[in-house]
Order: sequence, then structure tokens, then C-alpha cells
Amino acid sequence: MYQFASFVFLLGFLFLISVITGFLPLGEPPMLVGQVIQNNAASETGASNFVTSVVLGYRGIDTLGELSILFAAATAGSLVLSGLKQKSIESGDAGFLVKSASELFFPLLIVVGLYIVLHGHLTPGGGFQGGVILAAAFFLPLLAKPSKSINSLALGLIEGLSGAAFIIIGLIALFNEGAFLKPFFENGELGSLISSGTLPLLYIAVGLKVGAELASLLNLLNQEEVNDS
Amino acid sequence: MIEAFVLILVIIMLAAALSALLLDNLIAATASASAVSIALATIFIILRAPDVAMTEAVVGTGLSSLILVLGLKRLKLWQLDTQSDNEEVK
Amino acid sequence: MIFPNELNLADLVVIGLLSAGLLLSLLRFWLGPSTPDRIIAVDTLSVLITASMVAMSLWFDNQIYLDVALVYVVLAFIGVIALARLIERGNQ
Amino acid sequence: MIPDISSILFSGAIGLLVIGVGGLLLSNNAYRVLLALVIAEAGANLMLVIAGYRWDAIAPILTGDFTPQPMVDPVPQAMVLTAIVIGVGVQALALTLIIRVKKAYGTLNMVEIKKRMEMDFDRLSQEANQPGKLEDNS
Repeated sequence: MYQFASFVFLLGFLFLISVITGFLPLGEPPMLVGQVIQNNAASETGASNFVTSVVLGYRGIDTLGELSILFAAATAGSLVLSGLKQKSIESGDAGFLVKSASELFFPLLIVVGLYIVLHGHLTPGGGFQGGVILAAAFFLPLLAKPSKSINSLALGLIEGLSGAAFIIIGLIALFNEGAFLKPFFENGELGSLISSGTLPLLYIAVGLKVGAELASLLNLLNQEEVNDS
Repeated sequence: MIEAFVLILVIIMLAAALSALLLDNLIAATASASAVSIALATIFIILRAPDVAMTEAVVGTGLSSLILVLGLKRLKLWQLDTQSDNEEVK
Repeated sequence: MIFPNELNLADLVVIGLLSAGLLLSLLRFWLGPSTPDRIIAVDTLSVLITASMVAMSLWFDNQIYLDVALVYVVLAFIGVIALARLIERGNQ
Repeated sequence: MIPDISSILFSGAIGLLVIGVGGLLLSNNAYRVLLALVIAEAGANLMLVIAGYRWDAIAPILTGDFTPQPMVDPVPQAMVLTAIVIGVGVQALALTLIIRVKKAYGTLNMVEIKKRMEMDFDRLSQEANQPGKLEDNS
């Protein structure tokens, strides 16, 4: 009975979405806000990547909320798992190939992650993507040797400092310019690395925070509980 | 010809999404969930959204499969031949 | 149009070969009797998708899509390594 | 023979959404419910990005000589970027909850988990209703 009701619901859902999308034309969005952003973003924020100027400039406080949601998820995860007695996994190391590949890939991944973070206002990418790559870089040695673990105190320190830096930049903008998270340095030349005001600084803070958070989350999931029950 | 390429990508995406729900083995289901992200990232590139494509590639292929694999390891569900979906692996 | 430029014969050959490779690896993914077969099929799929991203960077006449391909191929490696480690542990 | 591009893209998004919601409703394993959630999320993201697409437009990144050209809408792309990152946080949190449930009840079957959870709730409410119990706890 439950399965029959679910199928009926699914058919209705399919019909509803099909009807809704039937009225949507592809390729002709109304672009009420987007047109204004396209006309003004290059002169207002100085970033050539308009998604970056939307994420950090026009909707900066949303990014702050997103960071708090990610922080809340990581904290709740460690809270849920904190009741279990944890220990590191005592399985064997990986083979020769994976160990050498992880040692070879570690500096490469760091360089790629920093490149993605630093060029967030020029090319696709930015703090979130680069942060994920940094977290993966620090987790790759653990994949090869599961008995090791990352120093969680340093990760917490990095995360707290970078989160505080994001808010402090926003507060400086609030007191100097009159709006929270408003970009306040000079825009510079469009398309050069040192340009677009405080957006690269904000993206560096976001990248460090996301990277430390996700690395600590992966480190938490990598341990396993003691079988004492 | 060009629509055919997009059609193949959509077919791969839907097939991987179906097999993520239908395959018995949970490791293969995780692999097919990352195949959904693979095809989706290319569709995002065709739709001129390189930022979203990069995020989907990074998160869906790398981080999400890392998280799910670590979860499978902790759930002790990593045996290769589980007969049925709901069977307990001791 | 979805693709801006007019495609010549070489581009059509590239599209045909990529489509054939994608369909064949999808076939291996469906048929693959064991889990390692399926994981290898996903890995092949990711390599082909990287090639098609580079081809799209050519078709769209824009070099920013190469960044996406670079990041993508690095992270796909890590995902496949993680899945392979899981299977290796299962066989012990 | 080949349908036009808009119906292909919309059917992909609709297919992902329906497959994901169907998996949420019909699957019996808690881990598979998580996978279905990931797929449904991907469908919603694809729908948003399709809504911002524009014919004959470039990606919203200025390159080359920085001349203004028609671009696709950057606002839905920024929203999808936020949604993907939040989705992975939700996914990690759900996975920790699944690990905790597996530790407590020893199974991942949703029907079994619901049955045992209701038994636990009944036991707790009976204990709370018995007179004299509350003074013992305090």
C-alpha cells in the first residue's frame, strides 16, 4: 500500500514538474538582476569573474551564512560521533604505488589548491573549490597510511582564525564604508592578480576555513570506534 | 550531431542515477553516484557555468566519494559480495 | 546555439569517438559483473569526460574551461584511489 | 530523430529529480536514502542552472580584451554554488547520524529502525508516566 501510494505520488510529481517546465522557455531568462550586475560589476568590484563578485560582493552576507551552516554541520557531526570511543584504524598501509603517488601528489595538490584560491576573481574557482582541494591534499597521506592522523588542534586554530578574519574584514568595511562586507580597497586594473579590492582576501579566508573544516571532518570519519560492547 | 552528444551525457547521467538506487553492492552504488556528478559537470560546462562545473566536479567526484567511502568503511559494509540490500554484514 | 562555431570534419570525428567511448564505458558499467569492473568503468568515464572538457574549451574558444579540466582530473584520481582502498581492505 | 536541445536538458533535470525523490520514498536502506538525497539535489541544481542559460552568450567571466558581451545570468550560478557546498555539509552530517544509528540499533533497514525506535519511545513514556520514577531521577 505504501509503495502504491509512493508510485502515485511520483507520477503526480513527474506531471507537475513537466507542466511547470513546459512553460519555461530555454535560453531566454528575464534577467532582471543579472543584467544590472553585468552592466555594473566590472566597474564596481573590479573582478572579471562575475560569479565571484555576486558571491562575495553583492551577496557577501549569504556567504557568511553558508560558512556558518558548514561550521554547524561539522560541529554537529563531531558532536554526534563524540559519544563513541574512537581510535585510529589499525589496518595495513597501502601498497608501494599508492604510497609513492600520495607523496608525489601532495605538493602538486597544494599548488593547484592555492592557484585556484588565489585566482578566484580571474578564473573559475575560488575559496570553496580550492579549500576542498587543500583538504583532499592533506587527507591523501592518511589514505595511504591510515594509522596516522592530522593534528586537530592546528586545524581548529586555522579555522577559527580564518573565520574571524572574514568577519573582521566585513566589520572594517562596515565602519569605513558604511556597509557590511563592502569591498573597500582600490579596484585596480581589470584582469590583473592584485585587483578587485578585498575580494581575494575574503576568498583566501574562505579557502582556509573550508579546507580546515573539511579536513577535520574527514579526519573524524577516518577513525573507527572501539568494539567493547 | 551536437544534440546527440548532450543526449548521450543525459543518458549516462540518468543510467548512473538509476543504478545508484538499484545495484545491490553499496560500493558500486557509491561509484555510480560519483558518475552522476561526472556527467553533470560536463552538462554544466555546456550550459556555460564553469564555476558550478568546477564545484560539482570537486565536491561530487572527490569530496563526496571520500566522505561516502569513509562512511562505508565505518559502517563495515565494505565486503564485496553482499547478497541483498538489507542483509546485515557482521 | 549551444555550440557557437561551425564544426568541421575533425570536430565531428572527435565528437563521434568521444561518444563511442562514453557509450562503451557505460555498457561496461551496466554489464560489469563485479565491483572492480564498475569502478574501472567510472575511471574510464572520468578520463573521457576530461578529454571532452578540453575539446569544449577548443569549441567555445575560451581557455577558462581548461582550469575545470585540470581540477577535475586531479580530484577524480583521489576518488578512485579511495574506492580502490575500500576494495583492498575488503579482500583482506 | 534527435529531440531538440531544450527537451533533452529539461528531461535530464526532471529525470534526476524524480529518480531522487523516488529513491527517497522507496528505498529501504538508510545509506541508499542518502545517495537518493544526493541525486535529487543534483537535479535541483541542474534545473536552476538551466533557468539561467541564455542563447549566444558567453560564460560570466571576462577574458581576452575584456569587451562586454552578452553573458548567461550569474545570479543562479552563485546560488547553485552555495547549494552544492551546503549539500556536502548536509551529506556529512547525515552520514554521521547513520553511523550513530548503526551503532545503536545494529541495522540499516528503515522499517526495523522505525519499529525499534517506537518501542524505545513507548518504554520511555511508560517510565515517565509511572509515579515515583521522577523523584528517583532527581
